[in-house]
Formats: sequence, structure tokens, C-alpha cells
Amino acid sequence: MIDQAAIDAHGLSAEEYRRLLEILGREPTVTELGVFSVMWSEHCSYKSSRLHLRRFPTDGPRVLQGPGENAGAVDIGDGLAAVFKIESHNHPSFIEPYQGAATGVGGIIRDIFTMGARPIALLDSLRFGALEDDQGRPDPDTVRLVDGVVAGIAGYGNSIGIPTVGGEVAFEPGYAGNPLVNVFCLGVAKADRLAKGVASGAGNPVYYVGARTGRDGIHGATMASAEFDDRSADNRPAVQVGDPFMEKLLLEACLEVMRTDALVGIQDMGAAGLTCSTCEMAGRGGTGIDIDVSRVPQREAGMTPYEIMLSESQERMLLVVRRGREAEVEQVFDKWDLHAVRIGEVTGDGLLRVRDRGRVVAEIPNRELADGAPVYDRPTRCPAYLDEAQRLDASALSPPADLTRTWLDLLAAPVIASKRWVYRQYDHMVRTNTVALPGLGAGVVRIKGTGRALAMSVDGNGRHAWLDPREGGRLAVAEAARNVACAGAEPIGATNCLNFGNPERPDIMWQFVQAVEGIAEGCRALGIPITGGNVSLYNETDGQAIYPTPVLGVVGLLEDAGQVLTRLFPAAGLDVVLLGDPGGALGGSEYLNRVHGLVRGRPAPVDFDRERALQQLVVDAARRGMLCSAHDCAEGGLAVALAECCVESGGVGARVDLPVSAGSSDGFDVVRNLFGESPSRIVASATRDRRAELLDRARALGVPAAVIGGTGGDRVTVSVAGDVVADVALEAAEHAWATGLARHFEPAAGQESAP
Amino acid sequence: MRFAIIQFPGSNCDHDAYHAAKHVLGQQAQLVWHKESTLGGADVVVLPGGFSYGDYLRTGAIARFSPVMRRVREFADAGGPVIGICNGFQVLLEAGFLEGALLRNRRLKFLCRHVHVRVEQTDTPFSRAASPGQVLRLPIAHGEGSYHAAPETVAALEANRQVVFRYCGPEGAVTEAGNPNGSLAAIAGVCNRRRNVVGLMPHPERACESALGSEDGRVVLESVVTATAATGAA
Amino acid sequence: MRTRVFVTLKPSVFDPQGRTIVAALGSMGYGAVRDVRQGKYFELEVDAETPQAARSLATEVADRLLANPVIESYRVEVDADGTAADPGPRSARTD
Amino acid sequence: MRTRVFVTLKPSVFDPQGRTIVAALGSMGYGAVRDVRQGKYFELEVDAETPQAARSLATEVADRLLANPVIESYRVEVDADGTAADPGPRSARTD
Ligand SMILES: Nc1ncnc2c1ncn2[C@@H]1O[C@H](COP(=O)(O)OP(=O)(O)O)[C@@H](O)[C@H]1O
Ligand SMILES: [Mg+2]
Repeated sequence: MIDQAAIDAHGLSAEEYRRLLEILGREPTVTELGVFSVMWSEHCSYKSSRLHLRRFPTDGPRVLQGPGENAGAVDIGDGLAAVFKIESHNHPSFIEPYQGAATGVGGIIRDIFTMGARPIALLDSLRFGALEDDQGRPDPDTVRLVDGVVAGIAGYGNSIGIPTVGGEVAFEPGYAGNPLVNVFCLGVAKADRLAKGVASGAGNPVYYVGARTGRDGIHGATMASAEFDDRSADNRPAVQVGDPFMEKLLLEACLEVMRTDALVGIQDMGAAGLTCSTCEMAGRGGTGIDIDVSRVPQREAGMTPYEIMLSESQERMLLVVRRGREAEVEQVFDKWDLHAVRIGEVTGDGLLRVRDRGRVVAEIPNRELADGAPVYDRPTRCPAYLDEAQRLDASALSPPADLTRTWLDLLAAPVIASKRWVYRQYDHMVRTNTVALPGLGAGVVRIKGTGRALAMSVDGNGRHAWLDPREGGRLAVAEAARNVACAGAEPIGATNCLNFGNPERPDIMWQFVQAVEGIAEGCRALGIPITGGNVSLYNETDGQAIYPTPVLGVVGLLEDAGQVLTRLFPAAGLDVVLLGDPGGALGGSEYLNRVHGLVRGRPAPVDFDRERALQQLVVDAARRGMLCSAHDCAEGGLAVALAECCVESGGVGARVDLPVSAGSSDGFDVVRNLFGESPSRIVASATRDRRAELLDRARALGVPAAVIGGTGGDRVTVSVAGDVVADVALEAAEHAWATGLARHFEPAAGQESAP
Repeated sequence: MRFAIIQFPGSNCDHDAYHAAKHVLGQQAQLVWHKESTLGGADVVVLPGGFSYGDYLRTGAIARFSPVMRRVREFADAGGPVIGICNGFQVLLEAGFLEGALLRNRRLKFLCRHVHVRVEQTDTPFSRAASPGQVLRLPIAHGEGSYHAAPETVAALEANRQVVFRYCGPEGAVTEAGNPNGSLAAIAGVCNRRRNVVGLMPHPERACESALGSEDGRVVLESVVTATAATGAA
Repeated sequence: MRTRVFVTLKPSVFDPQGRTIVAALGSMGYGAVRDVRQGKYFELEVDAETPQAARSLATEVADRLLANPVIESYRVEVDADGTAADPGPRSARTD
Repeated sequence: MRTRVFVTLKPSVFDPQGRTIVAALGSMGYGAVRDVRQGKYFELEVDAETPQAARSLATEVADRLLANPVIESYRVEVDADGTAADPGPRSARTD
């Protein structure tokens, strides 16, 4: 009854099916075929990526939980652990932006509280197609997607009461048919009370709790790994509706249950639902698990065991409870009007046994199912486009006549402009821990009961990664860590989300391997362990792949929450200090893209000795109260970073003078000074009386540092070797920056007042 | 004195109110689950913000039927001070403790930001410590905070001085720009005729510590401490 | 028995959603849509002996929970019985 | 001309609001309400010569803006033309 068509429909290769037969020693039932197909899908098995992910540095003195569990955990002192992870929900968000993004938030939150942690912060990393055409007119499809995705994240996060304290939004034509929605969640747990997704102790009961099971997202897991094409319209029934209210009840009830010691193990039902949670928990416990799907609460009549095992209905958890403690656990769930249902028990035979009213419909050796998935070392080939794309001859271009206009134009670029319109839709203050509001740098939340705070940032740059995947990976690590350091926090852990195209294409696989290598190098060099992450492949539409997009999430620790820094110049009369080199590169810059419509050249490489020293310097200087503000130079270079230190500051301008950079004949020296991009650069402000001290420390650490000007006045002015090259009124800069993104979503945005 | 903070399923600012009352103001505070049949001898009742019952159907529409609301009603009828913040305000309106209703924000978007509100009345337990016309910088975080009531109701509220907080600009002037959600008469908070029950959309409990960007919310909670200390709890 | 409840904002209440939809339709070239009012629509499956019983149950539920009398009005329809008794737009689906 | 559009979640799509309302009604003593599905209800005032024209305009608008074809179906009714010709909920765009 299992014919080739069925095997193909389940996306199993001939080789994989042969392995399946080996494991079972017989032909599978339909349910078994379904179970294997989801467990061995790219999404669940990481079959194309696993080999390469081993390159990541995953341990360090603070690491309490590395990759492998539902989320990673690092020690933050006082017996507490920071538990965090990032996850993608790209395809679902394209199919139904609101629900896709909302359920993405729900999924990552479950991963965090499954670990026994109280989720306290969210970040969102978003990428869409071009927002504007070259006349600056908005693209209606992009507007609709952005609107839906942002509303979906808000709808779920606000309701469940977890603040979204930061993120990023980028726009590139390549993401038009395949937006990226990556969501990061961080929670705090008692370090010695981390929960595990493990099923141990034969005879212990297995409980199902949460939403009833419907026919949601059946084949969802396989869909999320299958390249898009016009047939993706057929995937529409795979849309799931999130229920943040149900998840809020689950969150509170599960944390309450975990305070007892009646719990053995717990795991949420995400992709591949009941299938994945049962066989992974038993796999980890080296046990078996025996469930009867007829006991699973069902939303629709006549569901088959196949459907129940593969359903991806949201807001469901699987628990293993100590025998004899059932009543205690059931009571807690009853209090929250949730009804935990006993659907089976842990066994000693190492089998995943699925029954339907007693009758066995599937019986699979768990280990082989969970860990026996094929691991592919897919062929790689350097992409054909690369040589040409990396070539940049600036002398063939002419520099802009009016640098001030270019400056304003860059401040209004959607990727640079204020994301206020986005984060004001997010409740970023609930839980009263947010000590640095979004928009001011990394997201920073204090840990009540300790003097400490955690800073976090998600960063990536698909353009850089497309032009140089390895450097793109390195740059993402450096930028995320730098953003955290700019808040005054020491980076202590990282997670990552790898968004790429079809790994069966050697050129895509090459991008993937290179990027992974770059991330590994960066994290090793900066001593930041990777504690987990997520891989999203097959991000392409009709054969058009997205930019390779590694996104890094870095978490940093602030010993004293009171010492948090933001990008803003707090007052007039301060030194403006540039930490790092004045010159930047045009390769892959936003300037080149916005002004010349080019994505070319090579992004400036990271020197990690320099980067480490720079981050040490800021963190240390912040701790000693030597700095009043710090801001990383990212898209738009030094001039944009400088303006970003002034806007929203309540009217503090600045005037700086830059040294001439080594003359190159192409006439772009000043442009490189202003808008060139390169890593390891921070614009800071400091009081005059700490100047000498600051410069001394910089010298001691080998970080170039110079006082390039001062704060004050109502203009932002940049001169090079004494000649003013760009000069703008603070109001004009503020207006361009504040409305650049918002104007496409609400006409009246210009009149919106600052927070 | 003792704060009772009601926890509805879906409340998510309950712990924030608890933290402000207990750790910032140094008062006693206890969380009261919505199925409870007693308020545990509370001197003040707080209906906190959040998304009770997911805000499904209408904000506050389902929470008003919670068992504990009978006790809250008795407490209020006896003159006890009750404050509803954000979702708590919505519950008080649905339950008929206060007059009016809250509609979707003018721009139809959830809005989280700091706004300015002017203290219009200082003879309520939650504004007593403020000076008349004092301008507070408080966070809002809601999608349905546009205050609405029939014209005659609004007229009556004004006549009886029941508008306690009004959205305004930084200097206290009531302007279109200062009204974040399109509320009628820029109404941010009202009280009942007896003046012991107050509801408002902004979050004073989120503005009690300088580390969070504003301490202006303290005066709202401190008012009730002094007030009840003075009059002796209801 | 299947009953339907329609909840609409009272005419005096400003409906920003309806407004926004009209504007959007205008820019999409549907100027012929003069006005839009958005309301809620509920399908209730109720145990009741008679259409009348179903109607009065649904009416009670609408009155107590589904509608907020301060801003909304409601209308109840029952599949099995005649047209909605109360005034206001007649629904063709009922006969 | 007055037209009405009913937008409901497709039967297979989960309706958390409806579930929560049923549960609430249960604890309020209305256990007789077995199931609730919540949808949207639009009243459109359209310029059209004939009921047919009004219907096709409303249908187009429902299809393009009012309903989300991925998860919702819609039904259109026109006052003037007596019975609604179309049989029950129709899935947007997919037929
Ligand atoms: N999607 C988003 N959600 C919340 N905050 C965001 C989002 N996008 C950007 N922000 C905030 O806006 C600010 C600028 O973002 P970005 O330009 O990426 O900063 P940087 O260049 O320092 O990485 C940051 O504080 C960031 O947290
Ligand atoms: Mg960034």
C-alpha cells in the first residue's frame, strides 16, 4: 500500500526510504511513513546542516546548556541562568503574515518556558522586499507584509505580556517573495532548576496539555523545508491561528508545575507536533514511549492517527510526570482551566509506540528515528556571480555634489530610518524591566532582585553575506556583540538563525558553509559561545534564492543596571570621541546601494583583535563611568552614526572634524569618511574631565581613539581637515530620520512626537 | 496598608503593580486570583493591565463575570478605593463601575509610548497627592483606549468633575497632538460619582522608578497610601 | 439549533475601521462604496426545543455578553423560524 | 444601495475567540450554547444601478479587501434583491 507516489509525496529520497525499511525491518504503515517524513525533513533533522554546525564553539565557563535542548542557557550570577534562542517563521509569514508571525512568536516563547525559564524579552529580526521603488513610492505588497507581520508579533507578544525590546528591519528586493521573520526570546531561570525535554523512568505517565489538536499544518514541517513555487498556494490550509491567551495560561501553569518536583520532563509540540516531542523526549531519555492518540483532545471529528501525530496545532505541551504525583500536576492545570490529559506512559523498550483505541498503528525504534536521520555532506561550489559582484571600481562613478543631501537621504533610508512605527506597536515596557527603550541601541532589561541587567541584540546583513558569505558571518557576530557592548554589557552568549536557499544547490551550500565558518571564527575570536540556534533552508521563490542571511543574537551582562548606555548624546559640552578608524569602505555599503543603486564590492573585513579590544574598552569605560553614550557605526557609516547620536536627544547637536584619509585617486575619500562602512568603530561621548583617562586606556588596549569634536548647538556638522563638508539642522535630520519608514505606513507620521 | 491586585486569566501587569506597591512604595501587597471569594482584608483594590481572556470578544467583557468581581463590587459600594489600570479600566467600564466605553485607537494600531496627562481632579484617592493641573509623563500600551460616551454622559462627567486625567502636551495644554488615541474630550481617566473608583488607560505602575524613565506614576499610587492612611481604610 | 447574532456599533459611535476601509477602497478605485460600517457576526450552536427558545437564549446571551449596550446594538436571527422580527436590515438568508 | 458582507473563518480554521466565549458562557450557566464562531460583519453603502451590480461590486470588494482568502470565507447579501442567490458561505478567491 506504500507506493512510490506515497514515498515521493512524503519527500523521502530512495536512500532515506531504504534506511527506513532497514530500521523497521518491514514496510511502514501510513502513520509510520508520515512520522519518518516529518522527523527526517530538513526542518527537524538538520540533515544538510548538522555536519557544519559542529564547527561552532559551544562551551565556555558560563555555559549551562549548549545546543541540543529546547534552548541554550548561560550563567548570569546569583544562581540565575539566561535562557535564550532564536527561531525563524519565514514561510508561514509569507503565506499569512499576521498568523505566521504571531505563531512564530508563540513557538519561540514555548521553547524558553519549556526550559523552566520565565520569558522576559523578545527581539524580532525582519527582512522584506524593497519598500520603495526608485521614485520613493511604496511597494503595496511589501507594505501589506510588513503591516501584517508587525501586527502579528505585536498581537501575540503584547497579549502574553512579554516585552519586545529590540530587533531589526531590512529591505532588499531579494526578500520580496520570501520575507524573513526571525524571533528571539530570552528568559530567566534558576540555574539549578533548568527543565529538560526528557522522558525517563519506565511507567511514568505522559500528559498532553493545551489546545486541542486540529488538522493544522499537517505537512507543515515538510512544507517549511520544501522550496516554494506556485503550488505553494496549495499549502494554505497549513495556516495556523495563534492563541496567545491559551499560551499565557500554559506558560503560567507550566512554570507553576515546575516549581514542584513532580515533573520529569517537558517539551512543546512545535514542528512535527506530537511526533517530534514524543520521539525526541524518549530519544534523550534512552527510553520508549507508548501513547494512544484516541485520548488526545481533538478539535475536529474523524481525525486519523496520521493526522493527530503530524498536526502542528499551536499551544500544546507534552509532559512526563513522576508516577504518584499525577494529582498534584492535574490540580495546577485545573486552576488555570487547562485540562492535562494522560495519553500514555514511558516504557523501557526504546520504541515509539502509537495506538489508536489500543490498536498499535506505529512502532518505531526511537533512537534511530530521532538521531538516525541521514546526515548529508552536500557538494559546494563557489557561486558564479561572486567574482563580478566583488569587483568595485569607484572611479567609474561620480561622487554626489551635495553631501548634506546625501546624508539626509541616507537618514531617510528605510533600513536606517527610525523604527518607531514598528516598536511602538510592541508593548516594550510590560514587566517593568526595560531600562533602555527600543530605538536607543541594544534592548536592555534589568533582572529584578539583582543589580544586574541583560543587553541583547540581533543583527545580520544579507548584502554583506551575499558579497562575501564568510565575512558576512564574521561581521554579523561582530556587530551584534558590538551593539551589546555599546550598552555597557559584556557579551556572554550567542544564538544564531541561518536563513539560506536550497542546500541541494552547490552554490547555496557553499554560501552556507562559508557563513557558518565565519560565525565560528567570530565567536571563537571574541570568546562568545553559541548555545543554540535555528536553520531555515529552501528560502527561495521560483528558484530565486534570498541573500544568504545569517542572523546573530548576542546576549550581554551588565553588572550594574544603572550604568546602561544608549546612543544619545545626553548633553551639550561633551567630547565626541571616535573609537576606531575614521575611514570606511564603500563595498556593500548602504551608500552605494541607495545613491548608486549598486550592491557590489567587498565589505570591510573584521580584525578580531581590534574588535575584541574595542569592545573591552567600551565595556570597561562604561563600568568606570567614563562614557556618557556609545553608538556603533553600521549602515550609513560615521556621518549617519553621528546624526543618530543627536536625533531624539531633545536637541543636542554636534560638530566634528575628521582627518583626511589616505588619498585615493577616485575622488571618494570624503564619501568614505562620511558614509563608508567598516566594523570596529564606535561614536561615544564623554565629559572633558575624563578625556585623558579614556584616551590612555584606549592606547593601552591598542584601540585608535580621538576626540573628533563636541556636542551642542542645534546643527550637526561634519568637516574634514577643517573644511565643512556636510551641515544640517537637527530638526531636518530628525524629520528625515523619523519619517523615512513611517511615512509609508501612516501619512501623518511626520507629526508624531518623540517618546 | 494592603493592596489586593486581582489576577484574571490573561492579566499581565499584575506583577508590575505588585512590584510597585510592595517594593517601590513599601506597602503590603497580595495577588488575588479571580476565582477567590475574598479580598483578604485589602485596603485598596487594583485591577491591573493586560489581556484578560485574551481581550477576546471585547476588552474586559468576560473578566467582569469573574467570581471575585462580586467582592470588588461590595468593596467599592462600601467606599473602598478601587483603581483599574488599562485592561483594569476596561473591566470597570464593562462591569458598570464607571461610565463610558473604550474603542479601538484612532489609528487602529496598538500604541506603546510615553504620553502626558494632566491631573484634573485631586479629590480622588488616586490623585490626592497631586497638585491640580499637574502634568504627568506616563506610558500607555493599548490598542483599545479611545474613550467614548454619549454626549450627555460626557457632559455629566464634566459637570460632576469625574474626569480625573486628561491627555495633554508636555506643558499641560490639551491638544490634538497630545491625544494619542482619539479619546473624546481627551479623557484618559475617570472616576465614579462617589469618587472612590478610578480607571485610567496610562500605566502609573510603569513609571515609579527613575531607571524606567519616569517616576511620575508614583503620585497616583502614593495618593491612595496617604488618602487611606488619613481617612482610615474603608 | 443554529442562531446568528449581529453586533454593530451604534450610528452615533465613530467607526475608525469602517472609515479606514472606505479610504482604502477609494484608493483602490472603489469610490462607489460610499460608506462601510464594521460589526461582529456570531454563529451560535444552541440546544433548544423550539426556534423561539433558541431565539430567547441567543438574545439573552447577546444582551449579557456579546454586545456592549453603551456602544453597540445587536440583532438575533434563528435559522428555522421566520425573518428577524426586529427592524433593521432584513437578511435574505432567513427564509 | 445597502449590501452586507459576512466574513467567517473557514470551518477548518481554529477560532480561539469563539472557544473562549463558549467557555465563558459555560461558566455563566449557558451550557446550552454548544459552539460559537465569531466572524466579521460589514454594512456597505454602495452606488449601483441594480441589485446585481451592487452584489458584484460588494463581492469584488469582499474578495479583494474585506476577507483574507487564506483563512476566511465570505457571503454577500443585498437588501433589494430578496433572496441571496448564493448557497451559504463561499470560499474567497478559491472558487
Ligand atoms: N523590528 C524591530 N523591533 C523592535 N525594535 C527595532 C526593530 N528594528 C529596529 N529596532 C530598533 O531600532 C534601533 C536601530 O536598529 P538598527 O538600525 O538595526 O540598529 P543597529 O544599526 O545599532 O543594529 C535599535 O535599537 C533596534 O532595537
Ligand atoms: Mg543592526
